[in-house]
Amino acid sequence: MSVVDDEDATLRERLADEPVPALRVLAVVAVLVAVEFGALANLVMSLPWDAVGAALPGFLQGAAATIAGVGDGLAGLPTLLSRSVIDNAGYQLPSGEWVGTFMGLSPAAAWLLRVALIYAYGFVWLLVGWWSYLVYRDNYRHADWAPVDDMVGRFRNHSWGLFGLAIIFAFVVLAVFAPALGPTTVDANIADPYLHSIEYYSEETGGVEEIYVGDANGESQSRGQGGENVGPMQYDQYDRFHPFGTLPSGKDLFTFMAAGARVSLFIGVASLVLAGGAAVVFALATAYYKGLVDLGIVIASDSIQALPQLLVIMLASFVLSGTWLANLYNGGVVLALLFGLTGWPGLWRAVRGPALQVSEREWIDAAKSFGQRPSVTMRKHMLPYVVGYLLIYASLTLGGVIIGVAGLSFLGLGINAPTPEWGRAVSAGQPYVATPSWHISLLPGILIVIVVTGFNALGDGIRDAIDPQSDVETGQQDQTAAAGGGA
Amino acid sequence: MVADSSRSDAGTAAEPADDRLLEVENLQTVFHTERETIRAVDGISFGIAEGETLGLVGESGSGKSVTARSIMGLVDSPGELLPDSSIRFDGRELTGLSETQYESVRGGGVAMVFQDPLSTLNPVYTVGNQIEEALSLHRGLSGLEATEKAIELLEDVGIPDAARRVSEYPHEFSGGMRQRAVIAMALACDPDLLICDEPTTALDVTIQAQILELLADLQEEHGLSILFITHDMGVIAEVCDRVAVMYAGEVVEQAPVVELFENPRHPYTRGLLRSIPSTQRGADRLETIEGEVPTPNAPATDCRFAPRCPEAFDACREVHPEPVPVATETADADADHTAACLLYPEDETREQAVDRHAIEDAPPGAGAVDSGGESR
Amino acid sequence: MSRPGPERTATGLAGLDCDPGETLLSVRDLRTYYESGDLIGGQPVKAVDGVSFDVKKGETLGIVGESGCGKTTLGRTLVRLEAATGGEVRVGDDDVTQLSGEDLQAWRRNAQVVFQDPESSLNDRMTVGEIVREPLDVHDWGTPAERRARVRSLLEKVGLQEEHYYRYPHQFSGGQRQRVGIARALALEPEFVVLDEPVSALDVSVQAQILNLLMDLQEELGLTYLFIAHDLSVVEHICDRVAVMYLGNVMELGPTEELFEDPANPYTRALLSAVPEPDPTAEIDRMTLRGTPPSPRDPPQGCPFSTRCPVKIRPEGFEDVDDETWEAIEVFRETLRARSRAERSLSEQAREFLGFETRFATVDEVVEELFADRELPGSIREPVDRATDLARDGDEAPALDHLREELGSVCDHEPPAAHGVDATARESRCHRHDDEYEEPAAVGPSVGDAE
Amino acid sequence: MSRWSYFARRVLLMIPIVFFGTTITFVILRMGPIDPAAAVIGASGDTEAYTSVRRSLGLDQPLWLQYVDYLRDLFTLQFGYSWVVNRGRPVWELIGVYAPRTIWLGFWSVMLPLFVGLPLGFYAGLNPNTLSDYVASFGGIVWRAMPNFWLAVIFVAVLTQSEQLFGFQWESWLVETNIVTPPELQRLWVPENFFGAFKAILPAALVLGSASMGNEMRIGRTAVLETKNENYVETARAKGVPGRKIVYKHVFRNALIPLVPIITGEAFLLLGGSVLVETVFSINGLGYLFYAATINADLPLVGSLMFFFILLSVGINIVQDLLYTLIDPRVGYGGEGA
Repeated sequence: MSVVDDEDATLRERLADEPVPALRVLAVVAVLVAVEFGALANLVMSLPWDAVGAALPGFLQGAAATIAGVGDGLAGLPTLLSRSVIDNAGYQLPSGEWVGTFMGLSPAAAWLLRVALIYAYGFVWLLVGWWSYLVYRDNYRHADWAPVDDMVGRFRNHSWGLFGLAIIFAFVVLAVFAPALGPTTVDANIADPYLHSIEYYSEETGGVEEIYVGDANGESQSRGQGGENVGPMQYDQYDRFHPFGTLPSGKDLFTFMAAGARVSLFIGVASLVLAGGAAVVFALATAYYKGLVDLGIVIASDSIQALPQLLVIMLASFVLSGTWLANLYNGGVVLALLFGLTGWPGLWRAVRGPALQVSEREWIDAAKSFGQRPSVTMRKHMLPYVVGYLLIYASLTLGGVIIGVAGLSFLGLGINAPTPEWGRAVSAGQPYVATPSWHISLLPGILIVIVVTGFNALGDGIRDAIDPQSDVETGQQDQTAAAGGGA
Repeated sequence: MVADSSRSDAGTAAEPADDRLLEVENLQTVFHTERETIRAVDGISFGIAEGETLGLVGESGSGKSVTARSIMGLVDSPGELLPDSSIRFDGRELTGLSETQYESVRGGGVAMVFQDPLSTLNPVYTVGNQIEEALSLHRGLSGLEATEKAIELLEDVGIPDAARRVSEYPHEFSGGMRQRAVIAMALACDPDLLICDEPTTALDVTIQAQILELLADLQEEHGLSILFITHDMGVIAEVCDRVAVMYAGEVVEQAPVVELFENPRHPYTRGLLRSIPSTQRGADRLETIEGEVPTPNAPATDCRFAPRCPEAFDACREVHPEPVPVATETADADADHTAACLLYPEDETREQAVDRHAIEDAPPGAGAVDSGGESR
Repeated sequence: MSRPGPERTATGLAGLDCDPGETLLSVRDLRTYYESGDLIGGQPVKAVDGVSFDVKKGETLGIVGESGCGKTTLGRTLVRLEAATGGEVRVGDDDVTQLSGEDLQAWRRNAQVVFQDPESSLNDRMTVGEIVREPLDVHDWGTPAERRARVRSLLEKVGLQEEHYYRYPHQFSGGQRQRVGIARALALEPEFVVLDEPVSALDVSVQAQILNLLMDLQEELGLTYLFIAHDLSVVEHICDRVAVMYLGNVMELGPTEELFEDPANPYTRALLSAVPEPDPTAEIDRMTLRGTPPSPRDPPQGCPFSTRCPVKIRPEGFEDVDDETWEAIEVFRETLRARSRAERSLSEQAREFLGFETRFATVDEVVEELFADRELPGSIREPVDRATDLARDGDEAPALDHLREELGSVCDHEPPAAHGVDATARESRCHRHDDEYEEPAAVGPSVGDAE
Repeated sequence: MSRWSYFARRVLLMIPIVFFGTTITFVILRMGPIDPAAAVIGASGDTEAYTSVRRSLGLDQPLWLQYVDYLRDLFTLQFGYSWVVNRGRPVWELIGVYAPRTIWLGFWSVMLPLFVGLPLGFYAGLNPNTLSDYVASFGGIVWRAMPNFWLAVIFVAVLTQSEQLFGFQWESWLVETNIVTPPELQRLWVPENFFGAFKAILPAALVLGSASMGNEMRIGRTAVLETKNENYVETARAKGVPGRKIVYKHVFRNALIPLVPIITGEAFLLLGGSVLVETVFSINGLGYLFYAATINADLPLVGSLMFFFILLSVGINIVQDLLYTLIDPRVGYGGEGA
């Protein structure tokens, strides 16, 4: 009987019983957090807290300020993978020696080293995630086998899906570590170039000079034919390394892209959380209650879908452009809201089918027959099936949102002007596509194609993992999801 | 996977009759999945004479439907027929035929009626259109002539108001009417052999009775041979002349229908018959076969029924039984009754019987009883 | 029983505590209609259309019938998975169809279902333990530890092992899954269990195992079963009494043995004679029914079985018409009925409107075929001609009405009442049980186990 | 429920959709701080002019009354006048001028994918897991992932430089056309005009249809794969129908059914995408007009155009249902066989 009693133990008791594997995981996580703690705090502090603070009632504002102070302090902690540890900014003496860079490496080498380390760090996190799943499965789960094991197994053998995962992983790392990945920073290079200066070795004076970044940018423009061009993997005349070349304004394209990735990812994820949440709640409700509830939501979603999504977002973001809302995260919050509000019908339609299918299963009747509450029935017996499908379409839709946001900023709408956004780079490079400065338009476009393809591949992988039989049924919904409203 | 290729050449088919319309010998159909190879049909042999109805009975997963599809040449990748399989129809070997060559056999020689009449008919064409398609292929009819013939066929299968029905879509038919239409479509091909794959399973009893009656009439009228696949012993008793009982991809017993029901020899057949409630009127508890049907995923080196068999002994787990003739009880003197069980032939001692099965099972050159078994 | 049982709340349903053999459930004129999906008008589907019977404590009542006869809907209505349209289901002084709140929860605890499809009745993202435990959680049964212990004992009781607790349904075969479903239904120690075709998805050999298990459990726990099935041999084996349903009505109801030995209702007789016997030597005098059951949206006005009944009463004055001619009339009516249900496409409606020929204009051919080589007496010829004229214009409904008025009998006009047919409280709904007509058994072929 | 009452029901459902869609537009127009009157009079800031514009726009009325007026005008198809973009011109007239270009563009961006993407998808579905299938599938996915505006930019650049890149000049090839101007749509029945207009729109249509092309290919492929495994296809084989005929008769027609909503859905999606493509190719179509009206705060024009789009969308939906009822005899059939 003792065996049986053991099996009754809760997860906490099981952890207490056999703590070693869990502690090992925890230790590795702690180390990983410690080396990047400053960056983490920085990330937290970079969220639009001011807006939150302003919205707080007076007596809380003091407390908020204190917390903010602590947060800023923590943000200042040194981190392993930061620009200050592995610096790629410096200048070259006529002797060929590099000054100011990490261990005297060339800026390109220093930058590449930092990029490699950051990606390695991200990859370690991925491995830790996988490892903790294995530890849980082998040490703390009662069941020897669970349906999710099969799904994971199928996904692991799905090379197309893994390809998608790899791309998305690269994209997410790019977005999350954007400040550390760029050869320079948004503040210094893009937002306030005249508040920052750099040192360079001047051949004219034969010594090290200082110059405003803004002035230096003016000398490193990429404007096609006329000889002014800083292409990918080139140095400008101030010894600054530009992995993707420069913009027509002379600003660094890679820094621009990395920061833009962050904006895109934020809008994509935030809008999908909103749209996905609404879609799932509505899908469960319509599938469970059917009838009038279903009809009502059909009409609501059809009404929203009767408006061309991109045009509505364009209109609404223009209408709202003067308001406080439009300034949150440089307009990102508004876009996320708009994409969420106009995007839920598409997602809802996609998961409604699976939800209806699950609601026809006899186990739902069984739950009703012994008096299970509707909310619990939906959560326990329907949600697990719907979530998988939601992930598929969320993945496809995310690609669509990225395209949509880029399309809007291509038109000069959406994200407020100096803030980097991929579409703006395409727009800026439009006149130079067929010139030596082709990189300005082409690279962001190719990046979008790769990322969107990655999201599509990931969606395919998830679909085949959760539902190896059906392929078509779900196919119908792809289109609107992935097309970003036609941008 | 090597061991069994020539296994059944020796045994089986107690009566190698050349006059039979269909002769299946050592049919092996396997399906390759990522993990394993399922031997859905594993070396079965049987034949059907002209005008005869052979019943193929077994539980789900026993390989009945795969047998039918193999005969029709409808087994596609990831499934395949292993090289030694042989299907002779009207003296012609079918296994090696190309897809184009098979097209003349299908319909023309052999037609098939499937289990689910709704999904069998293409939903976007009228019933008449689909019958006329068969008519134009096999009888060269077209236009008005074909339509008239289609109406005639629908009337033949007992569909009232056929002139109107011919231009209706399958979804406008009820289940029983649909199955009648499918049968009409099969008849349009003017076949010699009709394969019925659980044609009444999806139907209600009163409709089933109609369809069975119809099939009997048609058989008489057209002189059809029928391969009737079902899991329902009652239906078997009603429509068949001879019965082959399948278990886990193999034919375990084969006999004329009366003989089989009155004198079942294989323990599986006995168990199957006894677990039908209506054979045990008045009994408080039903007899059961414990356990579940296994999935045949490796060549058999034992009796696949042994784990569930109440009469199993040690050798059952080591020797693969081959069909051997068993004594008959009915008056029918030339009733060929075979059973694949180590208990038989009953006129031999148990050791002799086991040895006989072991020898027949062993591939030439390989002496060991369990050859091929250890390799996995 | 020593286990901590759920205390029956004081809130009523006292009727559940009756003694074995007493009436547990009393169903009176129960009706369940489904609204059609059409926004504008449309007939409801009369799935259960006025059904009355009693269920006695400790017995197994079988409900048999073909698909679409309403047997599953009836079971679902009893456990409140469907809302009844009318009638009542009495348990003591309470009407189950009206229960709400705590009383409803009490009923839900005491009335459980075992579903047909073992693939779909278990949530395959939950372990077997969680599945069986869920009803206990919902009704706050005992402590969590007690619940787990109870689940283990239940698994054992239905023939599974304790270690199956942490397995998922995927790891089980159909028969084992059905055992899990039974364990779940029994978790709350219900009084009444609806078994909705519990063995029809299983192979015969496994089916026998489950039937034995169900009978053992009934004996041990004193359960009351409502056993829904289409397989008559299974019903005959397990049930004490049987109700035969057709088109939402109970046609015959009585003790199993008597009903199977000497079926009284023409439908029961047809149904029994249609079952193939697993005995190749059996000589059967089969009654093969014509056509298919009518749509439950639009049931016949009189007896539900009147459209297919082989022993339908003839109206007065037509007793001498020969059988084949009379059969032809019935086929004609059946054809018109089918036509009236068939849908006309837009182009057909246009053709009809413009007076062109459509596939519906072939009614003359039908008449020709049916009646060409027959001498029809004027009393038949006239209504047939009139109906043909009406149908030629596409008005099948008036044509049918006309035929019913002129050539219909009591079977076409009045729903039959329940008649007691033997000493054992057996009831059958058929006009032929009226004294003025011959009994069904006297006019049809002999059917039943008694040979 | 018959097919046609199903169809009628669907049409009936469109009424609340138009109503709510219009309401949403009204809310969006009014939720921000933009004052239509201020935009009309521009920076001059004349109070008197401002008040008179307010009055003539009805802005001095209570909001609910404005809403009622707004609905009444639109539902009676009185679209009013443009106030900023093209001052004083009736919206209907503007639609008359701008719409043909968008329709021409939209028509070809529906047709091109249909005649390129669909056959490719069917081909891939008939030959699954071959090299050509992989190439087609992967190509379709990447082609679909390309943002329209970016693809348009590349097209314009490549075509203007076609002489250097490919050795022939696109603009003078076969017919003289420009790359970034609206197509000439006069007298299309003259073959020369027709071809010129077609060539002028071709790059834009290809770009706008790119996503659809990828989609239709992918979904066409899976639909064929799925249909191939249907029982009725097996039945057709069992009755000896030759392989080629099975494909044409039994696979293609059934595979088309799931594609109907895809194709019509895309037709609607093009409206949104047309803004970007029309901007890049300088095609003064409806999308461009809407964009111009938006950034100039010509809210009356925006409202009317949006209503027009809603009507278009509803119209496309009706066409879709009509196609469905024609192509699939089962539509709306909930009943039982007789």
